[in-house]
Amino acid sequence: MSAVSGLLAPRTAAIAMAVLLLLVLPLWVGNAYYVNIASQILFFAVFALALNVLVGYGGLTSLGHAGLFAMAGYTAALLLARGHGHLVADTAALLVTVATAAVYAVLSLRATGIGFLMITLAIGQILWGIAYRWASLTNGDNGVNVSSRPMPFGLDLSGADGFYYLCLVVFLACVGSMAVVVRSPFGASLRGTRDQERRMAALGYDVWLIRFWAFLLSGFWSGVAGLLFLYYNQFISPQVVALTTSAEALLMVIAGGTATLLGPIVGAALVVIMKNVVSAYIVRWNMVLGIIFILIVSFMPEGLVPGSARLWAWARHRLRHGKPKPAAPGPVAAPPASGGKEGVR
Amino acid sequence: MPRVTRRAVLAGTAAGTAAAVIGMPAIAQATPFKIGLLTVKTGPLAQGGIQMEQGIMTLLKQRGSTFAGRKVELVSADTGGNPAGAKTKASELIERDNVDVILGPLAAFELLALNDYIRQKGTPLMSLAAAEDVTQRQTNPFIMRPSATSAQCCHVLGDYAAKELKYRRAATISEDFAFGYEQMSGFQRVFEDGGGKVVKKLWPPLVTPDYTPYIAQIGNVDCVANGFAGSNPVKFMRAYADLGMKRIPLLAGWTAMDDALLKSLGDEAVGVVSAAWYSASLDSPVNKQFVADMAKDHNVLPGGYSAGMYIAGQVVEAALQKTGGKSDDKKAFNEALRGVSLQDTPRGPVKFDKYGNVVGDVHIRRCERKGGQLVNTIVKTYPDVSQFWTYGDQAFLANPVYSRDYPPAKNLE
Amino acid sequence: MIALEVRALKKSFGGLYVTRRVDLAVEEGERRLIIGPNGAGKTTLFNLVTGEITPDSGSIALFGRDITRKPVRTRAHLGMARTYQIITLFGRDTLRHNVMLALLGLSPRRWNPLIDFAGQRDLAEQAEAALARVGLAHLAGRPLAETSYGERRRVEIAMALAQKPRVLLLDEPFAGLSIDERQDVHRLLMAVPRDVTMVMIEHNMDVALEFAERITLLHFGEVIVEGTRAEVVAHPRTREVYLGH
Amino acid sequence: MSLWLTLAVNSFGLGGLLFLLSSGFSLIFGLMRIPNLMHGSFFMLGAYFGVTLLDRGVNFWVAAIGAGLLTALIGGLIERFLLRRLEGQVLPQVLLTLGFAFIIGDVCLMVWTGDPWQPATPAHLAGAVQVAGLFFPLYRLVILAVAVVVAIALWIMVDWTRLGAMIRAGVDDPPIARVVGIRVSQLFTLVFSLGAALAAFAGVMGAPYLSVYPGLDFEMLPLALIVVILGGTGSLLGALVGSFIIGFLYNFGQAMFPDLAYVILFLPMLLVLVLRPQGLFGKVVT
Repeated sequence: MSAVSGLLAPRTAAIAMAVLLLLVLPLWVGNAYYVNIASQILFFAVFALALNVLVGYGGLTSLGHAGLFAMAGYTAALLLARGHGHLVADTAALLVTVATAAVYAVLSLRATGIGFLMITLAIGQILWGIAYRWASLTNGDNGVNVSSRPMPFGLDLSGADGFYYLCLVVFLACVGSMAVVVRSPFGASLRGTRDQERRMAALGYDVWLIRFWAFLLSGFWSGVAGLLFLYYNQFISPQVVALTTSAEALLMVIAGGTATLLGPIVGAALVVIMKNVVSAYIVRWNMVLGIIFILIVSFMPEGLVPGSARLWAWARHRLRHGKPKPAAPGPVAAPPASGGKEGVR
Repeated sequence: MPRVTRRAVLAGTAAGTAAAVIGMPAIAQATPFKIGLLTVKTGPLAQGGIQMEQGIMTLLKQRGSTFAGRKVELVSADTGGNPAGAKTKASELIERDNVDVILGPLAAFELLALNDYIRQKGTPLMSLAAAEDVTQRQTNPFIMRPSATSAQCCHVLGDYAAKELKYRRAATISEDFAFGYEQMSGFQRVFEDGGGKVVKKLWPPLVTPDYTPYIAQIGNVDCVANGFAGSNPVKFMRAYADLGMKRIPLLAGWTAMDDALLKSLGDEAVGVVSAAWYSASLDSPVNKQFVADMAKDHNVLPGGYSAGMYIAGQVVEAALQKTGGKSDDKKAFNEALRGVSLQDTPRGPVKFDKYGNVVGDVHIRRCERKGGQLVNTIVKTYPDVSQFWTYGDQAFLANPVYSRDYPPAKNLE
Repeated sequence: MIALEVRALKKSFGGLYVTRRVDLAVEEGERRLIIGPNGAGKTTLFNLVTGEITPDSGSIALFGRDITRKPVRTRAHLGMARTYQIITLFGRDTLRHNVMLALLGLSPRRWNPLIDFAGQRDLAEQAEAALARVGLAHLAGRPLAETSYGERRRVEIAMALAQKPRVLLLDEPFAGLSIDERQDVHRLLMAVPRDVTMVMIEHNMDVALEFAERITLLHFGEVIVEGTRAEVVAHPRTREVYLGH
Repeated sequence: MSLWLTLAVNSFGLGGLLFLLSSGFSLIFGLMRIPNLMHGSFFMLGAYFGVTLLDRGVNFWVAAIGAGLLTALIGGLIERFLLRRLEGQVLPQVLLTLGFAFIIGDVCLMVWTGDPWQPATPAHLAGAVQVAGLFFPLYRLVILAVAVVVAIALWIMVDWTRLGAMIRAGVDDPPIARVVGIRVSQLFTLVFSLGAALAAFAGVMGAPYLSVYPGLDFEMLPLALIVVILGGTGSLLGALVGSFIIGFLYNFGQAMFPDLAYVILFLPMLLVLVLRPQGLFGKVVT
């Protein structure tokens, strides 16, 4: 089909444009405040993409991911506070987070659906309880301060721009790796376990192990996002582990559109902008955010990104109503065979 | 030129919103003096945060939004009561709105999260939050505190309990975080220096639906000192009374018996003795005016949260008077702020030590019911109390910061 | 050699026996039909054989190898494939993708997170060949959701055949098909080479009679009659429990 | 010794309140399989309605029931017009209920401000019972008694009425319930409203000792979750036993192992989920 190659070119161009825009963003906005907001969007997007591995591609709705996000932050912060270097602290943080993700997986993969959601929630709450109450270990509500950001290869990250570029590099690495994994045989297997768990087993797949690896992948990127969060704020406290953080991340994924790459990014941008920018103008921003969620559920239950794509396709069809169009307006052609909603957009 | 337009539009919107918030006509003057208020308007800590905003708005209204002949603009930012939010909002105020001074934040953990950032940016900040070390061992040249350190009132409370009330055995109970530790440690140190013994220290978490498991552990003591904050005192005192504990007198830090809480309290609060740096019942013209305006504009009895921001505003005003309304020279303006000494504030005379913390009166109050209303009646005033109490800064700072483990509680049973 | 051997298989749910005692021996290359009225335990027997449920007692062997406790996926790797009575395919994906998934399930490549799945030429070619076998080559790029029921039935079979199974279990492959479609599927199954042993469940005896050499009649979880086509049809018990109504 | 006794009695009081909160959650979760993340919001909203009515001089019980009815109306409307359309879709349900939790929290802050509200304990229920030199607040025992009464009423409703039979059928096997002609959609609205009403009633009952303040919603939600998971979804007996278990764990955990109090609170939930997913008293759903 020539339409496919015809569509691929604009997509490549769009991706290139987006990356270029992100690269020059600090020069464009100039103001450190907005650069910082952009950094936040980027690392929350990494977090949302990590969660999306399970929610979107695995069909496993976790409501305990704040535990993984914060596990990385706390491990690094506590090690730094005990005088270890950044490299040691960050490496250990990621290892501990992946190990924690393995524990999460072993406990929670006994169930799917709401059962899975509840188990992850319970583990998340236990970790919150430790961060909150085990004050001799975690410093409780006072939180842990980190006095400096790392300087990899002598690069200065203390300023808004420097840190933004760190976030951008990590973000692009995350999106890139997600795009590769999603289109890989492993990604196809994971989506298969989401759609037809029994059938996948009958076809020879080890459903549990596929989900387990997916959990580790999700845990790893959650940990990376948690580290960026820690270095951005140079501070971590139990609020980060709270149920609301898990819920917010889940909202980012669902609102943007699960099982898409762009969805969680859009969702992260929506929530961060509401929380930080809109709150400066609208005191009742919590209510506005709630209303937005309800509108999304009512009019675009599949999320903003797939929903907009559907509306766009529908509108285009209406405009050229002379031409007959296939029944399913659906998302614009995805690469052959990876098909359907999960295509890389 | 998209960049310029965009920023101009945003700045304009911000100014418009801020003006709308404080109910002022839009300000046309070229460079108004900008005050950024770091407060909490949503979430569990919103109560104190809203009072903070009311306090500074009352001052601005009294002054017609003009300090030392210069227009003043208030930009209010909601941190949501968490450290990450405080950091982002401080950056919004400093880097987007270019405020000249920040008032706030509310909570100690917010201030701790901001300390390094403020040091780096050099924008003066007048804190309400009490994290002690910010004006002690980790002194920050840009942070001042016109309210009080955590222990500043509790030192006084310990002294009063030991010397005037002659209590010998005390239990302490407060939230399990820095503000609680610092208050109770201050109480313990002075109380034990005065011959008393703290025999039990209890630390319920910040969020505690039911205090009974803690209150039940109190045991045989002469008095119970508490340092609760936010809405927790209301819950705690009711549970305390319900459990038949009123036979043991209750002592309170300033947040635990703040005047603004009185309307939420009932008979369980009668008789509670508290130490506070501000009291709505203080008999001075400036305070009477403040209380009257707060009642008129916001229909509330002000407590420390409102008064703290009102006084912080007065300090800013005094500094502007010294510099002739100029704030371009950040360093000079900061110097001027730190040198301020005021006689007429709602709390009484105010001056600052070299660490940026206030030296001022602390009042001992007893809660009574007068004409159906609860009132904190002042029974004794300790003048010019420093954050170091009577220990002297050198000796005081040689010790570690107050914490759950310091000073060690040697008399626990 | 016996391809599939089931011995004294027993399974109950909450005290109710679904499979009371089943013995079955299917020779290599054989075409076996298992019939029985609704609730006879046919699908449960399949689920026990494929491992989706574990038996209370009894044993299952595949080419002489005991697989009673082996997980479902291992049985697939040992050469067992099945189709489902209720279609369980990947609706959002193309037919090619569906069949490629079946191929991938037996390939070590399934763990690879780095290569492009759609770009696996050999898998795609094999998938298209399998689709061609069931007459669907022209629809390889169409999303499954946009195909007809009869086409999906054939995709089921294509997926099973693509795995090159030694034992193929067919769960009512004719269910819901029109007469023409039935004949298509029938022809398709008859063309499967003899190195594949096939066991088919069918509720409706007439449809599949000519498919099988031997027939097993299942009733209330027990084997009532077993024998050649003629033997079973002629047996009085068959008429009694099955053909009678 | 006295400490343990006080804690034990208090555990029952807290357990009673938790039962009032979570019985509705359990019914909703069991019947409709909706993770109702606004259940804590119903509790808080009901409490605010209650204190407002009490402030106007309304009788305590009238206020509690009135708050329940008002909240039931709100819950019923949400179910009827929004949740209904999302049957079986966990993600949109999460998004919707969380969205409403945000909205309700913010509306409460706007209407009732951030000040804590703590209504006086009703005069005839105030005071303390003195046993062996120990004081027990009478009100905690009243909550326990009310919880027992509500439990019995719910039990009668579920086990002895036609409505209850329909609910049981719906909990055990929703498709079958539909087949036998139960008008599941009306039943859902009814049960959702009932759940909201119970939560709101619990909010008013809890107000004199918990007080009402912003953030109460997300303090109560996890507690309701643990109770229901522990006891088993859709099981009233489970909710009752779960409530008392959590009441005890909370009290003794806070007093004896303050550092691990929350681990002690949540660990049983995790263990149950992993080892006995249907809960202590839940039925296995096949």
